[in-house]
Amino acid sequence: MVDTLSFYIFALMALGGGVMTITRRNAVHSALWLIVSLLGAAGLFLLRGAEFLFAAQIVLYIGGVVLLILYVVMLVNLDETARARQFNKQWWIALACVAVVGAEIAFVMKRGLGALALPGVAAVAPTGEGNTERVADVLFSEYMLPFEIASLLLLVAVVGAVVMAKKRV
Amino acid sequence: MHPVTNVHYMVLSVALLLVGTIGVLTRRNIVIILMSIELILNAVNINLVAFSHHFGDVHGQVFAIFVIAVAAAETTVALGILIALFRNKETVLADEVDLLKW
Amino acid sequence: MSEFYTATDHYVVVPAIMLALFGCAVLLFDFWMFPQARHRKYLLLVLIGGEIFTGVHLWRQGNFLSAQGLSELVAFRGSLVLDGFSLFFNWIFVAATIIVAIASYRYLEIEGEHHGEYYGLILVAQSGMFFLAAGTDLITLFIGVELMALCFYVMVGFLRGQKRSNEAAIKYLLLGAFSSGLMVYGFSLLYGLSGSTKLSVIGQAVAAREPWDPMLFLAIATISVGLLFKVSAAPFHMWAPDAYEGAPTTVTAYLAVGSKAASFAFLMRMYLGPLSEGRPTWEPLLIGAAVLSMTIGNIAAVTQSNVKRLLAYSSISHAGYILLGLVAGNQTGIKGMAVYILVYAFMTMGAFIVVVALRRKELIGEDIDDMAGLIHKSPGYAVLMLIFLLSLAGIPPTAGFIGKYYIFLALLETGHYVLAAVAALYVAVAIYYYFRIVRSMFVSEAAETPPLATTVGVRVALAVTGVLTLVMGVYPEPFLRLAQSSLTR
Amino acid sequence: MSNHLLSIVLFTPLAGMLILLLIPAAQKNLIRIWANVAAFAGFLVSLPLWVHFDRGNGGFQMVERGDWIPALGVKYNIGIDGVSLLLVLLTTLTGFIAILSSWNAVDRHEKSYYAMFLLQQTGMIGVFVALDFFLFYVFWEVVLIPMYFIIGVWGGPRKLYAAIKFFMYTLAGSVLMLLGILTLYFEHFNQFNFYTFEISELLKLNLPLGIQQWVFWAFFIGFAIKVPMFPFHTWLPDAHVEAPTAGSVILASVLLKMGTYGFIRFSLPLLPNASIDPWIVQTMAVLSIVAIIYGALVSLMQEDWKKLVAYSSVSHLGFCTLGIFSLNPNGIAGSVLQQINHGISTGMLFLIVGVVYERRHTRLIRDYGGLAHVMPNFAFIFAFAMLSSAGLPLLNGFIGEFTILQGAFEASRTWAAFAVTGVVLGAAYLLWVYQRTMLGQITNAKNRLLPDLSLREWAVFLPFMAWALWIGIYPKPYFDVLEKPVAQLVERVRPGYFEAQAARAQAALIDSGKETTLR
Repeated sequence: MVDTLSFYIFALMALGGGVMTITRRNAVHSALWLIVSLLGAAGLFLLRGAEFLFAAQIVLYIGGVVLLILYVVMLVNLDETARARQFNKQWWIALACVAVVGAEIAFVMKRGLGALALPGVAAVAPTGEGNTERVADVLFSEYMLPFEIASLLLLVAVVGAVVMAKKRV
Repeated sequence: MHPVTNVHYMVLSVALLLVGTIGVLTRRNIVIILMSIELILNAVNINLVAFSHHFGDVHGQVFAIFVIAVAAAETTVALGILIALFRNKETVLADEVDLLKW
Repeated sequence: MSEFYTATDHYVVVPAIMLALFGCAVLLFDFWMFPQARHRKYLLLVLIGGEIFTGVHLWRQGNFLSAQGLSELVAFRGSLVLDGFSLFFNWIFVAATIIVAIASYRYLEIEGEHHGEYYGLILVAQSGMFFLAAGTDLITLFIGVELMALCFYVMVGFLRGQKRSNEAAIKYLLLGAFSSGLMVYGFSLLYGLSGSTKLSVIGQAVAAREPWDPMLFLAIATISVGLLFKVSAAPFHMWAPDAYEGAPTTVTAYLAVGSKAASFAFLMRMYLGPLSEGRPTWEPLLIGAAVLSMTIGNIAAVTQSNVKRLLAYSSISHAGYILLGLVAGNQTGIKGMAVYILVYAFMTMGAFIVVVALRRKELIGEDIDDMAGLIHKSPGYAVLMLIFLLSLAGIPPTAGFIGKYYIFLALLETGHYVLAAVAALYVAVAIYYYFRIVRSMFVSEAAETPPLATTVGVRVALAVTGVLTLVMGVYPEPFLRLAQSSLTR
Repeated sequence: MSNHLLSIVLFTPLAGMLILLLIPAAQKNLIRIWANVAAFAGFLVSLPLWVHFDRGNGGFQMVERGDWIPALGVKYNIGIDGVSLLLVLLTTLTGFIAILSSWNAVDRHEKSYYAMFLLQQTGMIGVFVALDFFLFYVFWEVVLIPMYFIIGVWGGPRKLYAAIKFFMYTLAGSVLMLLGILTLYFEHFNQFNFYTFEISELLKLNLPLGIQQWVFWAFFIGFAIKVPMFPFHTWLPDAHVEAPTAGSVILASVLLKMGTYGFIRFSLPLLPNASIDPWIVQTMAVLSIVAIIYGALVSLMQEDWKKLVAYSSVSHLGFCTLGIFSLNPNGIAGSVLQQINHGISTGMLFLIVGVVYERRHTRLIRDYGGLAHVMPNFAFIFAFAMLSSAGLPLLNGFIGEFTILQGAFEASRTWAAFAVTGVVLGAAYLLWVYQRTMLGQITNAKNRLLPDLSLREWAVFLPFMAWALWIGIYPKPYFDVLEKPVAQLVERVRPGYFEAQAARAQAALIDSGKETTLR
């Protein structure tokens, strides 16, 4: 019961925050609503037993990414932007997307929710390890290669940001 | 109340994907477009975590970590380019970026 | 070597490590040791050194496979594979990187940009391509494609003093990030369908679902959007003309060849691997995308006056032709895709390098009119450009014809007569806009312009691409054997 | 030597071109001389073909065969039969004459000009000798590129439009033809389990009528655009009018024949069931007759001398296609001969327009008049060419048209009747243009001082005149060369045709025998 209730609260935060993010006039407000949405998602992670990801979401995503965005929003002057027309003329594409998803939902309705069933799983013996240990285990065994590539990815991001942001010599 | 199932998570995730997509396609402000992309990535992560829970393993969670890392890297570079753009031309509206035909 | 990192793992991944290490080496050397302009050429030498190492390793890997009689060598618990397919594409990447790099030197000087970061990013991007060609795990592929794309976002915006370049970069990045967001959403659904990120496991799970399963459909749709975006197929092509035009021309060449070839490798891995059982779902999508790409690419190119933009549209239409190979989906079609990508790589690079040489200190040199009378000023360049354009159009005896030949044959074999006729007729449309360039080069009177910016590197790059474009047209036998051997598993 | 004769003929112009490229562009006279030498050499080496040709053999001769792209089953396979022999000879001679005629006409970028012509020579000869479909297609397309440049660089005021139109039309046709070729290739693999493009292998195919019809139409578009047959002819007037004189000569004399040759060599023997399909035959005949009459009528109304000649080509080529689709020995042999004749006469007519154009830089008929007074030799040659084109007995055109009409008559009296009106109209527009330009008083003062033909110009016309007379007076050698291959072709398309003919002749003989005995 508590779980169910918290799911709806967090889901509302995630979705409502998302809607507010994309409709705010002021980018700073958008960023603040984005934080709400991300917090909602983090709560959902907790509900689904992903403690490590919950922490990563808050520290990395909210603490890192959104702050970075906020920083840039403050850096570039946005007063004028806030007064300008906010939406471009591609609304019809967006409408088409909504239509596609609507069709998809209608299709699922017709088929019944059974169509969304996931494959069954063999019962997994509880290992007794905490979530973080298990994540670490998998990350450094099965997914060591992507982990290494990700380091390269972050290096490129740093180099890229430096290249882009430095003044012309 | 019904117990929460994977279907709940999937519906939420599709909804968030939709919100993000609409944001990308309709907003003019580049920063807000970036935020919409973050919403899409969050929809992905919600999916991954829910499936991960269903399968009782942590592969999905590990995937989600990578998604967060990629999001961070993309944002960093995007903001770098944005600053360079802003230096040359004081706008962050996507369709005022019009030297090249959109 | 621990159980986490076995000798096999090492053996398979070595080319990528080499590329990443040399990429870092270039960055470090640039930072510490070679601040002066006169040392810049050593950076290029480091890059070429890295490519030679990579090439040697690829060669040894190929020999190893054939000596052991193995069709593939799986590493990292099924995350990475060494097979003919990955080797074939990696050879293309090596060739593309060397050719682009040696043609870049003078261009960077004229633009007054840094060499170190440029060569470093090229190498790291190539390691991303490696993972696209060799990855067999969703996460590896996703990180690989992001690694490559991130390098390209930066490289497209490399001329950060120019608004054109900034804008190209930001557009490319926004649309790129959006499409990879959609793609990874599809990946998450695939994980949900199968409980694994390994392509082989996913393939079985996909086969077990009914056709038109809603989850599978959403997964295929979103993944297709991402993949079609990466290969710049219509209707997800909007970024290509802008990115191609705004980027430094050498980067455009690399984007049009390296990134595209890698993305097609990725696309083939996905559609022919885990998604092959979903063919009824994605085949109509691909047919639509292919026809639309050929239409938009060929029609829009007609009105362009900027050569880079024109070639961008032409590359969109080429993406359409290559996709047709997948639509046919038989042996001929798959082989045709490989052959097409191979010939496309060289002819496109050649055409862009001619444009690179047209960039002078005082002249942007990207307009069709800037080529006026090229035959009188630099006949060699004009003739080479003619060869590239004929090849792009698919006129025998140039390489482009062999690519089109396979695509047409595959379509006829699988009974797609109408598609074949449409694809064939667009060849005649294409000749119209390619020959606008030819007309400018050969018929228009020359204007007073400074001499072309040529270096040994540009000449070598053009000679290699030109000779290969002709040889692959006149005597394609060895190249066809290469494609054949890399695709028979 | 002799077993590589055909390759030598094929590659002599190409070798000449490669050497030409080594000559510095400033040495204009050297370039001209070398180009003429190379083209003349190309003609000379082709003469032994005529001598060594075995007239009793209906198959391919002087065949050379080797691997080219084994992975695709493509072979370097060349050889000739009577039909190709005549067309190769026409190509080598016309190529030489075209190059000779350009001596003064071309005054810029001479090196590229001659290089293009020599390259084109190899391409055209290749089309006529290739026995591998892939090889054929490569040569077929190779021809387009030099012609694009010849029109586009050295052409008239609307040269760019004409050149790209020519290129796009023919390319659109040829890619569809390629689809037809690939279908045959693939069907052959299905039936025999190995890939090949060789004509001799593809002939063994046994295709259902439906596929044959589709392939026929694919081929038809490719060949018909080249010929050009009626609805596809619109590129031709533009290309001919804008091309430089030598380009028009090559275009009319040789390039158009690639289309008719394609019908004879590929469409008929490879797709015999489609080729005798009544509906297809009717369509072909109607299109041919429309071309004959339409071409002649449009010629009649032209103000522009060169355009008149161009439209007359449409009309004459209509005879050729009509002959082919009469599907009997007379029709086909006449068609081949008429192709040669058209090459000779129309080549001459274009050269004639070129001669006055070089002097006056106008092609409008009304700017001339009474030229016979100042240029009597020229007037004589024009009269000769005109009569040859109009089909006067004792000249070449007569033989060709007459044989075609015989063939058409045998197939259908209606066709023959319509075709005859074409002959009449042909005589009308040719005589009228002759009257307007050559006869009467000199109306334009600028024409009073025109010089008559130079020695070089005589040299250009003489070979054609000699050949026209030879065919006109003694055509037997040509029919000898054509007899076997044409008979083989007819037998392939209409099995039992000759037996039926013989039986009918026998019956007629018996009938007349009966009559005599009764009497």
